[in-house]
Amino acid sequence: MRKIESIIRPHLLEAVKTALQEIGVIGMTITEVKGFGRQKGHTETYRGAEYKVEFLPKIKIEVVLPEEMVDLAIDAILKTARTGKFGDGKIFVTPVEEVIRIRTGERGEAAL
Amino acid sequence: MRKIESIIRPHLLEAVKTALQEIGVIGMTITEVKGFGRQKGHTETYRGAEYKVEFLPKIKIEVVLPEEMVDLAIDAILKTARTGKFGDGKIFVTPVEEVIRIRTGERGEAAL
Amino acid sequence: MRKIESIIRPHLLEAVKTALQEIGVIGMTITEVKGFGRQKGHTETYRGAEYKVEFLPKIKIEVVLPEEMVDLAIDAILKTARTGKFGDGKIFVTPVEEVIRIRTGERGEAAL
Amino acid sequence: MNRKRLKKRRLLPLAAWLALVGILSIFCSPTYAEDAAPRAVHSGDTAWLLVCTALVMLMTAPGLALFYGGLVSQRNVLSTLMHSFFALCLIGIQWVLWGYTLSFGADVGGIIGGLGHLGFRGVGPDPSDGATVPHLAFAMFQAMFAIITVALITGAFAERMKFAAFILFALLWATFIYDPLAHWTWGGGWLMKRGVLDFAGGTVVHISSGVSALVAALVIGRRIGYPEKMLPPHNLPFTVMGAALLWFGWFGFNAGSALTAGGLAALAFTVTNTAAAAAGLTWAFIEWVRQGKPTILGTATGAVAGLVAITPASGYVTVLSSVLIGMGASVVCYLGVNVLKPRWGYDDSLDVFGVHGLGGTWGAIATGLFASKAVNPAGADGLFYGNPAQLMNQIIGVLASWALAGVGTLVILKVVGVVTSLRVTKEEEITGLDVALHGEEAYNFLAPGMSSARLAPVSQEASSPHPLRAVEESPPSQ
Amino acid sequence: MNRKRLKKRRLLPLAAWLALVGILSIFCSPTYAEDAAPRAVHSGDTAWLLVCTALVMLMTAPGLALFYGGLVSQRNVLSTLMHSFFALCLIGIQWVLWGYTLSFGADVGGIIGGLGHLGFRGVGPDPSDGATVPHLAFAMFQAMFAIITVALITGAFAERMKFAAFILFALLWATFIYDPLAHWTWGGGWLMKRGVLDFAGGTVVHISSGVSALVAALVIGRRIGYPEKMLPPHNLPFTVMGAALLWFGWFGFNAGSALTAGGLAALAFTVTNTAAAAAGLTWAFIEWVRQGKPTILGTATGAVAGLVAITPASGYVTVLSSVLIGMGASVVCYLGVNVLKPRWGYDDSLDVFGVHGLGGTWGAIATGLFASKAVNPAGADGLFYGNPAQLMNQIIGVLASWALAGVGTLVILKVVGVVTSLRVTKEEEITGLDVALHGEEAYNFLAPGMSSARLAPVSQEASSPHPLRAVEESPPSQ
Amino acid sequence: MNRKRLKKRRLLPLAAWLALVGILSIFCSPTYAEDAAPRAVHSGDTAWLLVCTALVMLMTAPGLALFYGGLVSQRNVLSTLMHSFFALCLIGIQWVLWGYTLSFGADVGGIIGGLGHLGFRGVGPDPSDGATVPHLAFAMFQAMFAIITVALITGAFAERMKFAAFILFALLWATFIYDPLAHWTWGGGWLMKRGVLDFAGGTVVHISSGVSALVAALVIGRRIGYPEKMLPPHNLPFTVMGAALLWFGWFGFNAGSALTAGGLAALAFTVTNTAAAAAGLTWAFIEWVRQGKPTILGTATGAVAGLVAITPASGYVTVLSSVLIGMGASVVCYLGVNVLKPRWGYDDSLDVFGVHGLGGTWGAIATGLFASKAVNPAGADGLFYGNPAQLMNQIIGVLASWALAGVGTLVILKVVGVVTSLRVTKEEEITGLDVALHGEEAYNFLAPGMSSARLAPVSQEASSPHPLRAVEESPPSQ
Ligand SMILES: Nc1ncnc2c1ncn2[C@@H]1O[C@H](COP(=O)(O)OP(=O)(O)O)[C@@H](O)[C@H]1O
Ligand SMILES: Nc1ncnc2c1ncn2[C@@H]1O[C@H](COP(=O)(O)OP(=O)(O)O)[C@@H](O)[C@H]1O
Ligand SMILES: Nc1ncnc2c1ncn2[C@@H]1O[C@H](COP(=O)(O)OP(=O)(O)O)[C@@H](O)[C@H]1O
Repeated sequence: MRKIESIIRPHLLEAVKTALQEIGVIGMTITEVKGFGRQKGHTETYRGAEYKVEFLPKIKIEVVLPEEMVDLAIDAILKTARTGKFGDGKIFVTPVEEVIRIRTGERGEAAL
Repeated sequence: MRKIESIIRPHLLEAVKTALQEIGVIGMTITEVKGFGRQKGHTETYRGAEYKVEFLPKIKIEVVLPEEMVDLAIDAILKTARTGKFGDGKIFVTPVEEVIRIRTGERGEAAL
Repeated sequence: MRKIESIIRPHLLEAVKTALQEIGVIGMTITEVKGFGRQKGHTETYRGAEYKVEFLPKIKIEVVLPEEMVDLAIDAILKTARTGKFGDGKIFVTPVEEVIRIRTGERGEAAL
Repeated sequence: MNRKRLKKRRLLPLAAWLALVGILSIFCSPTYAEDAAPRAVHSGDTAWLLVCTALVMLMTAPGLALFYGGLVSQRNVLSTLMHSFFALCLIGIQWVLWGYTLSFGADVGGIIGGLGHLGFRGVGPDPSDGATVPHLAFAMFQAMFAIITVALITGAFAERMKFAAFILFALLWATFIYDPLAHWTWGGGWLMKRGVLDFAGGTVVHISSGVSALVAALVIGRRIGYPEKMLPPHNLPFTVMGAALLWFGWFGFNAGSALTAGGLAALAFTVTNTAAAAAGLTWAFIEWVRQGKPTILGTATGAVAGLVAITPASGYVTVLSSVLIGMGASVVCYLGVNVLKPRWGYDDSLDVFGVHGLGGTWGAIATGLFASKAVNPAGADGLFYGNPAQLMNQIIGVLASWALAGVGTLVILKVVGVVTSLRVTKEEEITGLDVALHGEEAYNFLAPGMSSARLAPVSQEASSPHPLRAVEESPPSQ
Repeated sequence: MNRKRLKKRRLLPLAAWLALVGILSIFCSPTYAEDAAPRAVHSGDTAWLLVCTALVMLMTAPGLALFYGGLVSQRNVLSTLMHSFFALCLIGIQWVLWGYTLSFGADVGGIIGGLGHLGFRGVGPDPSDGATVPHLAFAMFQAMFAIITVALITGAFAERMKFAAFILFALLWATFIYDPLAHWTWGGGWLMKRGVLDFAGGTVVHISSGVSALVAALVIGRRIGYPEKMLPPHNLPFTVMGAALLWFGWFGFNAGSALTAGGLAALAFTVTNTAAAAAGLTWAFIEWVRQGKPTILGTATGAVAGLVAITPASGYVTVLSSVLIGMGASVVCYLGVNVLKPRWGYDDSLDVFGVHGLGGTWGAIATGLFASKAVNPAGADGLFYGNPAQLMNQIIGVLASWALAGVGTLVILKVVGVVTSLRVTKEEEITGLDVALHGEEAYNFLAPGMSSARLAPVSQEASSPHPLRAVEESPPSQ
Repeated sequence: MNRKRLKKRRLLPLAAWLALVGILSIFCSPTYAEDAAPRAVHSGDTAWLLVCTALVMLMTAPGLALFYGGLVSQRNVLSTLMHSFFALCLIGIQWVLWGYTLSFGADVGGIIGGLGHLGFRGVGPDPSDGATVPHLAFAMFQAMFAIITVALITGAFAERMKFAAFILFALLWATFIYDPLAHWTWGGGWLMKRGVLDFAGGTVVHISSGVSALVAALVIGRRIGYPEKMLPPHNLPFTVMGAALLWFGWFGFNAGSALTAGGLAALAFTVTNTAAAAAGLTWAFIEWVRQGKPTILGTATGAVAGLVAITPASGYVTVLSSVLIGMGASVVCYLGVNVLKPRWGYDDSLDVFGVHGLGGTWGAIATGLFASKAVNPAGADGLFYGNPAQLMNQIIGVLASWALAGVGTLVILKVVGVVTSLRVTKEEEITGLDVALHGEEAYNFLAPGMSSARLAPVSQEASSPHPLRAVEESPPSQ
């Protein structure tokens, strides 16, 4: 099994979620994170003092999948999360050794 | 070493934490996440407009452990985080190559 | 490629970020997490009722890197995140199989 | 869930409401004519009383609503605000329809007011006998007292009371406890005839709500997890804001009770502020000594305790007596909240009994100690001015209000409990009352800067989240 | 971005402002002398009117600001607060310079006030004819009405209006719609002469803002993602706080409109509170029946609807009529918000039309039904008191204000749209107006206890984040 | 930590407090008798002054508390609110005990008030000579001025002052700086005799607090990380709310200073609103021109600056002069905050000097320019009305208050610094003062919908977090 960890723009979450559901993903977990990278931040002013906002809001989507679905999922994300501008984010693929469903104790792909 | 990443119901955090401590886990890291899966959300109303809450609050517990403790930890979580209803969450086990304690620079299992 | 996941004290984020940038890291993702470990919490009082704060605020920094930069990055973190007191945090190193840049579709180290 | 039962449940409130309208239409139209030709009223006093009425309204919402709302956990803040806001609506109508006449209608045996003012009949723009303000102004000033008293009790059962049960309880309590007690003390009833002093509501408002709160806490039971696993207050700035608004509104509460804008109002104003200040300081210092740190919640709680305690005394005591009354209030209430409550183990969620019940009791007794005819010839001398009889009077007032509130609340809760369960289910309590009872969540904060989460998908060109003043985005030099 | 254009854009407001100062200096100094020797004023009435003026100011900010600010998404809360706060500043000046004289200057053909009071010339500390309060007090009381009316409209285009366009719109709207309408109804204009009753602003304030809001919502268009993908309100406690402050301030709005502190003010005060309470209950019960749960937003919205509806009637109807007016208000506005809006599909972000437009219309008509000379001899009898002519009068008032507000707003928006775009760009809308227009973010919350994020690096010895009362940190026993 | 020292530290405040009670009991009881028979007071004026007193109280808490509390970082919000709330308690008592008599007791050499009113002795329900309001009402109105002045200073040392040091400082400052200065200007002292005009406190309140703030900022030093690594304001809606409440309360502050409800109060009310509006607009436009965007914090800051500047002039100038005074205020204060402060490098955390010190100075001088006997015969003509002497008088007033506040604050801080350290430790500053000094955290927000975190473990059957209206949970079809 693999975990696909994808950093995306927050307002595209709905679209990505729907695309993943369409290829058969049933569950996923999301986290509000902040990203730093090529996309530049902006400046805010409070009574004349300037604040640079460098860490930008992103959403991290984590999905654990059977190996054979990985490419499908990557395509689904690329299709919906891309705007072509800096800051679209990344997809990281990492190995997962075991999955257990807490409710039933099922293990492996059956637990997804 | 292994990382056990477990998605659980928020109000069971205390119980899971205690169970993990009892089997000898000293440290862990938790994150507030939102989950999407078989458990269904609910509806909220604001002046007649309905909002569907699909992403439900969950807690992610991350514990890095020596390999031999993995089964013990899984049992501890299964015992305390299960309610038998949809939405109890998952346990993911992934490999960890190296651990370093920042305070001392210790590496490997000594750093846990 | 490797993912370096580091739990640090929140107020040292700026220093760690700068040190990582200096060794050539361009992107990273941070999450607000809470940690439990050897560092002890504190007590708060509300109208006489005492609350124990056990989970302490931490920042998790995630950086995906080419293998050859791992040691450099670990050094950079150790140098800037260490205070020598309990609670300085950990560094975990895990394998990453694939990286894709959403904006361009580039893969592998080019996508970092 | 059974669909038919659900339907029936939903139609009930509608039916009740329509019944009310029916009753209304009986009263409507004819009653007003008698008041048509307003006689002279005193404009300075009227201005003052109307402003004070507005101030007491503000005490309930947003004052008390925020004070309480900040103390509960995030998942129950709306339901807690709703208690105060809904009381404002509900008792606002109850008072006009039958509350006022039960309290201030012509005395019936020292026990209750007659029905002469049902539906505000005969309450018009001209003053009632001897007064300098419109009868309507007096009646509305009193309305706000009835409202806040009901709202105060809700702190006892916050985070677990069923909403339908709250509504029924509020209506019955206002009718069968508040209205008689107001009549006894202010409306010409037996306590008033005995000479019990209660300038602005120590017994009528604070003892009655505080003691009822204790009974309610005992009957309804503890919150799940109390006392070991509770969440700390979710928004202390709201609580501080609420405390400050309560203080502000209390000037209307106490100084308005003079019913005229003159020296007596100025005196009540002064002792109100002074007692609150003394009590705030005292609570902070007690914490400092006992716990090592003075808290803002403690200081605010102390100030409220001082305001409670000075309430019955505010037209009868000297400025320096008010310092002592305020200090005493914090000592008494601190012990109630921090010693009595843990020892007895009841879960009076927001310390209504500890602050209002005990503070009101202390204030009523302190009035019997510190009252002085030199301050207000219309009052009486207290023990310290050589008149132990007044202290006895005050104790009788305290006992009577404890008894009525205690027994009455018990009976009312038992009755309500027959009609509907008092408490939400375990599951609803864990979910939180905001979502479970009202289908709403208080906050939808985004992560800082998380500006566009959940918004509609946008076209390709709209991608950089902060376009203005953004540093120029040039392609990376690779 | 073109730097030169930017420069020019920035200099424009400065130039405008300097022009204003220029105009000012023409008026300055000489005008005042005439008012120098104040004649006797009635201090009770003056006290009352000044307090009411302050209360109506409070309605706009923080009252309405919070009511609206809590309902928008987090990324637009500051821009929403800014609408109200800036209106307070902008119309505060517009009124002094030319707004007052257009509204209350000597009547010109029943249509508009003459320029006699330009720059508050001749508005001084002595009362104008027949009044018991300083002319200045009356003029400032009216100022607050102009301010809040403009602020009310902003709910229609919250979360997408360009700030420069808002300023221009506000100035033109106040000048060409509010000022004439106030003159028609209160300043001696044709509606007043016809005998149209509007005690405190049902047509002038609520219909005008509500109808203008509808037009603005249609012209400016829906928010991106409306209606499927909107964020829920970001801070309902703010909205509840705002509703409570509106209620509080409304006592000044309605009871202050009596202009004296006497029986009429007390009546207006009473019906205001009663209608709000009845409407709050009604909305909650409608929701309970239709949706299964009563919400606090619904209760608060209902209360506001009741306040709107009682406004024109507040000096003319009995207390029990006010219950019916309040109940009717919630029914009408509930339908507007929950049936009409979805059916027509316009995006009136914060329901200004649904609550103020429809509620004001219902109130104006209800005045024609329930008004009674027995209550206020200076008023008129309504349909239910045997006088259908008054109902006709009210309908004329409604039609006139709908027409002026509707057509006028359309024209003004078209004019403004020529000078500058009305709407922010798509990108700015997704970013959020706070950052895009004002370069500010509302909140910078840390994770709970996340106390020291982003602070300066500290020396080695300062590491444990919570040093005080921390359990002793001994090295682990290994 | 040394346990014995801790004990001693904890007993100190208790001992101090008991000493206070001792002193009290000396005064208690006898003083009141003299005032027992109230003479006639004017009810309209009394109503007005009591309301204004309440309004000024509201300015401190929650007004100023929120204005300041929103600007600090989240970990210091409670300690910042505490400064204002505690000042309300502390100076509320100090004023009653000895503050009032030092300020308004019988003049001693033009420098200080005599001790005749120690413990409010002889301050009773009847008016003092020539007044139309109870002596108590006047004394309490003045109390609120002393309170807010102390609270204003705290903005200078927010986020780093030790709480014990703050208490000591506040007491000494009120006694040795505020009380004399109030006496000089209003209590019959030498500035009053010279004819220096200060209608509502430009020198007494704003210059004194602003200049003291500058000195305090310099003595106590910068916050860690200032200026490069500061957190932005944590809750701007609170700040806007606070600014609006300040504006609202300022009507009491300025118009109440007329001490009667008549034309003069109406004038003060009008110019107060107008100056605030003009200043809010001006600051926003300056930002628009200089930074490309008008901010809400800027607009609110400007409004406060305008309120500050009009304060000394509010009973003496025309409405149009107030526009110019307001505009000038924003120019002066904008430069102070955005040019002077960065250049000099002091860390006046919340810009007390920039807004109150400079705004008050501008206002005092502007009074010497724009004052006109045509407006208020009891005032004087300013430079623009042909009387340069008045400008000289005003400058003397400014210099005197700068000198007293500047030197006095320096001495007091040095004295306090001997008794206890002025500043918290580095570690406490990083932790945040809320936890470090008060053991409390402001917010305990859950993630949106994160309703049940940390609650008690529940039984098996209570699992679905949102049971009501939840879509039926059927087992997956597998
Ligand atoms: N090496 C990395 N490790 C972890 N996260 C990264 C890394 N590089 C980028 N990210 C994440 O991806 C986001 C987008 O990256 P950025 O460089 O801004 O744009 P792009 O991916 O379009 O080149 C960043 O905000 C950050 O959250
Ligand atoms: N494939 C997955 N990848 C990552 N997280 C998942 C996945 N499936 C489920 N989850 C997480 O587990 C939680 C519970 O899953 P759900 O399907 O609702 O119930 P259950 O685990 O009882 O079958 C989800 O809310 C989500 O956070
Ligand atoms: N086994 C673990 N797995 C995951 N996170 C851990 C583990 N041990 C510690 N942590 C994280 O590291 C942080 C610091 O650990 P702690 O034991 O307090 O101090 P130190 O690292 O200095 O020994 C914890 O707050 C927690 O977030």
